[in-house]
Amino acid sequence: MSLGYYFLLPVLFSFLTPYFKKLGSFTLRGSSILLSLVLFLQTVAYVGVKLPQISQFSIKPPLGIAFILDGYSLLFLLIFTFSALVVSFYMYWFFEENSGRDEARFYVFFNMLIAGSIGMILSCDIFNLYIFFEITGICSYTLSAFNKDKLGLESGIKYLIIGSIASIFIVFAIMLIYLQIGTVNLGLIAQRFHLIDPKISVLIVLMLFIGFGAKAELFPMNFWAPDIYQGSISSVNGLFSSVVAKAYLFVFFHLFYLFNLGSKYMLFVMVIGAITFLVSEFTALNQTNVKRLFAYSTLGQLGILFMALSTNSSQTVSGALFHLTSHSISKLLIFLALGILIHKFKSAKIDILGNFKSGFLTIVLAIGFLSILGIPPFSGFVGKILILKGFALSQNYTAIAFILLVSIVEAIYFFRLTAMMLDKKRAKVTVKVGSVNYIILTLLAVLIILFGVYPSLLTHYTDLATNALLHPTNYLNYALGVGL
Amino acid sequence: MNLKKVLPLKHIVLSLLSSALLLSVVGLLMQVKTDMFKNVGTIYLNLNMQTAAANAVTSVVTFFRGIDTVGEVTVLFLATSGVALMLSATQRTCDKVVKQESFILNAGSRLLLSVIILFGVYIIIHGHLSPGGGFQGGVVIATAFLLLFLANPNMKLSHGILTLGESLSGATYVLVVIIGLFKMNILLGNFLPHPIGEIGELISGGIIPVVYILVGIKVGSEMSVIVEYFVKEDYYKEVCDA
Amino acid sequence: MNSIFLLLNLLPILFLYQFGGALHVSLPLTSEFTLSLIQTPLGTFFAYLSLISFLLVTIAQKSKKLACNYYVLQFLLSMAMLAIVLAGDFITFFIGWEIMTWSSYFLISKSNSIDIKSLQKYILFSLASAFSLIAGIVIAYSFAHSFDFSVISNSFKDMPFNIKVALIVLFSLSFFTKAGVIGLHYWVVDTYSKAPNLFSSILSAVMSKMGIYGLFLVYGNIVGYQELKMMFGTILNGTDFGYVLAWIGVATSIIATFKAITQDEVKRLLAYSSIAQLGYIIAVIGFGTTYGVAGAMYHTLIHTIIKLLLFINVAAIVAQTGKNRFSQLGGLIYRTPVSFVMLLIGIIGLAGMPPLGGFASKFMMYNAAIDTKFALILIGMLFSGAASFLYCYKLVYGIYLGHPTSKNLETTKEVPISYLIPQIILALLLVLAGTFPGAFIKIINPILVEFSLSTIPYSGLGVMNSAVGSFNGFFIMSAFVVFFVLILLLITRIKSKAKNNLNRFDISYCGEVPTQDTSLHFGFGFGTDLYRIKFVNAILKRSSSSFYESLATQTKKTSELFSRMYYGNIHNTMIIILLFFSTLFFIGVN
Amino acid sequence: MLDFFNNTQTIHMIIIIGSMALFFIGFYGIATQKNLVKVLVSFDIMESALFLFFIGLHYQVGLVAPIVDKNLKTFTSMVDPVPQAMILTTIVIGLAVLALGLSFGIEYYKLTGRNDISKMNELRD
Amino acid sequence: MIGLIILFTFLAVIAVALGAILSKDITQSVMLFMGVGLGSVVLFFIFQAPDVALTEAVIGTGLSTAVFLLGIRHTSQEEAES
Repeated sequence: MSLGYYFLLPVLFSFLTPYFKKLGSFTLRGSSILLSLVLFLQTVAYVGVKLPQISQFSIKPPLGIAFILDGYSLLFLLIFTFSALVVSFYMYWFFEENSGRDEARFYVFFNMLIAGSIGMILSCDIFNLYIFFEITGICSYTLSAFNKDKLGLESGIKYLIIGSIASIFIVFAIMLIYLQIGTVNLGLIAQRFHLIDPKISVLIVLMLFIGFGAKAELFPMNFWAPDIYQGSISSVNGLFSSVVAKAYLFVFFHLFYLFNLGSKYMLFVMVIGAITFLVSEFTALNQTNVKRLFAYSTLGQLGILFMALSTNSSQTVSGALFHLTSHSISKLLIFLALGILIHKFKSAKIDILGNFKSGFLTIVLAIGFLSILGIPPFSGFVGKILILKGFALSQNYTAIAFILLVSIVEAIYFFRLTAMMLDKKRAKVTVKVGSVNYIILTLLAVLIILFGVYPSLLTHYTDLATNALLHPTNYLNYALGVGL
Repeated sequence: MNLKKVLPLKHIVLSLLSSALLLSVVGLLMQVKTDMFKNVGTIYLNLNMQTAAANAVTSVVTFFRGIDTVGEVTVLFLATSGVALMLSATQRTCDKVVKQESFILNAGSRLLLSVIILFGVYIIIHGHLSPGGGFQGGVVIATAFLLLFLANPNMKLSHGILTLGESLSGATYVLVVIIGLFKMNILLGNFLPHPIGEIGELISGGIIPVVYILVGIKVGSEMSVIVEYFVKEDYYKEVCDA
Repeated sequence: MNSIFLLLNLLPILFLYQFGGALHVSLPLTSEFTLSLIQTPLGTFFAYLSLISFLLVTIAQKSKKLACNYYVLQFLLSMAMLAIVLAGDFITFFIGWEIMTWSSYFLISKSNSIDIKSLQKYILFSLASAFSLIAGIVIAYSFAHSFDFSVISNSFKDMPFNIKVALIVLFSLSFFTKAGVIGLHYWVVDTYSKAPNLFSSILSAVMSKMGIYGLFLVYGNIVGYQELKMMFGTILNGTDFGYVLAWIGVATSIIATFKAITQDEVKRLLAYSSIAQLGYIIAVIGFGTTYGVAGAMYHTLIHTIIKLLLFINVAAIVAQTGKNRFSQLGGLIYRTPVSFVMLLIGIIGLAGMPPLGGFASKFMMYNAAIDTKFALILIGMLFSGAASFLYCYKLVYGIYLGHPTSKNLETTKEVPISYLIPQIILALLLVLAGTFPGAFIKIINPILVEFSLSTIPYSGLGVMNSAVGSFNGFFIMSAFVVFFVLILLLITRIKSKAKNNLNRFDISYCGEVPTQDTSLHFGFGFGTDLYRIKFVNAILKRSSSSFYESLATQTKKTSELFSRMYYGNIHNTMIIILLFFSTLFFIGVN
Repeated sequence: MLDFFNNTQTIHMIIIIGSMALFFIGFYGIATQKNLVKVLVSFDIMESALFLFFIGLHYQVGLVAPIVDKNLKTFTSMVDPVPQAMILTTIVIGLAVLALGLSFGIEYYKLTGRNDISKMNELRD
Repeated sequence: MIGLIILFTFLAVIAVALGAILSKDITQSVMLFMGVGLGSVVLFFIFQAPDVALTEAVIGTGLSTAVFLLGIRHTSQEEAES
């Protein structure tokens, strides 16, 4: 068992995909599912193991590159591999329905998207992290253009342009770091970051902020994000929302706390997060396209997470990580369920989609909506109350009032959709849900309820993650190769 | 109407902004001290005798930071797949038309082909001894095919062989990385015997030349595919328009 | 299906009875949250209130073919309410509160007459109420470091004054919204009138009482009436705080009463009446005296009984005739005599006339106002009490008296027995409450002890004691029954002689002969005359809807403003990113 | 005069100014250019500028390339190999993104006849 | 001496880059961009980075330009007048 497999197995799979394709589509889909399953099971096997775990490449860490798994990355790893597993099952259905698509290449990009995201959260070397950033980036560009129609290509081009800007800023920052510190190992950088000239450190931080912030969809840099969601297929939307955006967020705060920027930039990140939340929730009110709507909703939730994660208090951060997990599951559920509807109606307009008739879909979508709104007994509630509790303990009443007020705006459009689903006056079209999707969606809904009524299942891991994030001593020791 | 009046203003503002940024960034970067800490590169140079590759850059690329190169190969592979995904459909729509080919160009390019490929192979194989390596050599090989395509657009690459080369070399590369785990208990360990001879000999450096040869094959075939797609795209477009 | 859920609804009652006040459960949710259920006298009172109401409504639902998910949601709702009233900490309370919100939302959405706008109104106000509640909860938590009621209650005294005020305001806003205080009642009428008919009874009778429970909990338990007195000082014999609250309540009841009179839809009238009655409760709840609390508590009980009775009665009529407006109903007294009697008992209770329970509760409330010397409040309460006679009259006349306004009303049959059983039970309860008002003192005294107020002396089942005086309910009831029987005999004697063979169109007014479609029913247009009274007209014309609608417009405009930024031009997005970088660079570096 | 120019300090200054000038030319380019191809060209210019900056600042007068040969048997007084390795990687990635972007652009042009990025506005409300 | 060479190469590269950005003709712009690449190759050689120089020559200048030229053959040649 080695952490390297998280990257190497998908790469091996991708390289061999042409041969899987020759063996027939069943083999192809099956092997992709198998791959996701293996990675997920490997992650599950890491649960309960003493953390951090390390897997070195070529040479011992401060010199070489290593993958390090601490509590913080374990949580994300669980989310990512689980999402990948769910989506790979869903894609089985998708390609059954949409034959003639370039299935093999989709699986290549899909698996590498996951592998790249996992690489970003595991790597302890900032240049290596940049490579994974690019892998994730290229996969996202292509996946958003996967439809090859006008909208898809447009979103691909837009994403590519933004990705290029972000990567240039990140490369610049890495160069400055290497020039100043003489290494790209995260441990050494963290150790020496306070020694560099403050002005240059501001420049470095700023460039990293622009680079990762633009990708993590922070406010003045997220005008592209809804377009990307609108142009791509909905399972990819689910991945963008629950995996890719979360991976960038992971890196953002990993670096934030490793470089110990909390004291200096906390307020700034918090305000940016708050503005993101406010603007996106208000904008979402005005949407007619369901994909755009949930894109804005994702942006809004990321805003809350940015607000809460930057606080440097273990209570709030733990709550935010809980909220993040629950948001990932809920958004995956929502996007996959919407995918079924969009496939049926061949449109993503809210007015048209509201005409479906399916008790099952209504229930799971309602569960997803309520969970994102933070209403008990669903998992979103626990996350939100933990965040609010954390803010209360630091007596930050402005943040509490802000979150609650904007949440009402959020409720407007979520319940408008719910009311539309429940409206009896519409001309209804019965939508059948296939057995695979039935199982997937039920699983996700059950998870949402389970984490809502029995949060201890998850809080254990979020507490681990919080501890690892806020006190990265162990991580640093491993990254520096101490005691290996 | 108004736009044209506004546009130059925008340009002026942006150029002024760029200049201002330029000045302040330059002012800032002047303070960069490159000698605050010992660079990791100097440590690599000291260690380089152990890896036994004459070209330190190669040993950094393929060994010390070897996983970067796996990622890099993956990026290239993904880009190729992306280009293929984008440009493959049009090839199906019209592909019967034959463009006249010039015999002289054809023969000349075929003549050059072997020379260029040989040069590419040389660059790949000598990657650990002299400047160059798998990426550079692979691209040189691809340019040979570019020449061929330009001379004769009807030329068809055997995709089976290219795919085989690409997949096999890629898979072998990954296996090499994993074998290190079993042999040396570290991923991408240099498990082949090294140093065998003196530094600077062709067979030295353990897995480094092996990796670069695999990368060379992979990059060569990938780049040929990209080039083929772009050339054919161009060509079919012309034909379809006619 | 109905029987299964009937039994299911019976279970928690038996369960609660079995525990008999000793229920104390705690369930660790995470390392930080512990859900706890504690049975207090106050909670037990409300628990029985809601559980029995659910049981009765489930009986009434027997005759309706309702799907399984309807019953499941309703059961969930009853459990949520149970969680609210038995909660020992705010997290349990809030979880129950939110589950109550969304399960009732889905129940309301099952109605055929509901539209998206009303649903949105309902859920947004409910969520606003919930968010105001949670804001209060976390602010309290930030000082008490616990969600437990007792801990928060203990540490309340040490909080800074502005935090105390903020807490009281936030909690009050939340519970006022649920109870439908004027200004925050925007959602109430639409929701009550468009919800499924039988479910409206739960909304009005039980769910609004959760707001009252919350107020009792906060004023009585968390803050404590003593603390309220110390915080705000006293005026006359009551507290300043109670005085302000009393005005809010009285204003609510007066305005809602006038609005109720002018309604044409039966359920809208009942909805406004519900707001008005809750106004009384809110008026006395803040007095901080024994009789204020007792009056509020008694009226809670009576109002629950009456509203259940009236809504079930109306639901039965609507189900039977398919009509829900006064202008379409009328003359049903001969077709559905039992229903008529039930409604009559209900409105007698509603109007607060002796000998029924309504009188006892009003008696307590007026007494409380006299006790605290809030004369103006008393006048206001009396005024709205008198005005409420009008809508009570409209209710009984519009449906049952006069002539039927359409043909098929003449062939209507008596409503199904399943509707009548709960009505009869409720009517009996109402009669009993009037006959033995002293029994209530036994219930209320433990609660008063819980609030550390002085108890009411108990002197026999029939006697209701108060600070100002006392009355014997049993005596009044006996006297009433004697007179009633006498008058009934008299009337039947006269009536048997009178012949009722006139056609209702055998009249002409101003020389015109009415046609079949001329509505001669008195219920039609009843109350429109009120607009001619200047003072009332001013009240009726004002509406909170314009405020909320302009709020909605502003939100929409803001949304449009923001969405203009996301217009999909990647070039400008790039420029914005670069400008953002430059700005931050110049700020950060210099 | 020549000594002044052979000074490492001076060379670094030239490199910083020159590469940053190049960088901000690219910066100006992406801010003003609307043609997709020219935007990609601008990105590549910016990247080239960064490469020059990074490699340049690790060059000092007197250091040689990190390759041993017949004359030089030990790895001493050589320039740092790590930046070179990193830049090598980045160049390849740049090519990958470029090829991908161009293929998107070609397809988009085929469908719409446009490659002006400011006019790509099908994706909006 | 080296400093002067670096200086002049930089000046040339900057001039070419400006031309590439400001040129209205796409093909011209791409060819000028190749000039930037060539200049960089020279500079990389001077900076004792033969590996990077070779890579830049083959990939950054050679193949990139080829891909560009092949790609822009069928996108619009002129910058659209706005």
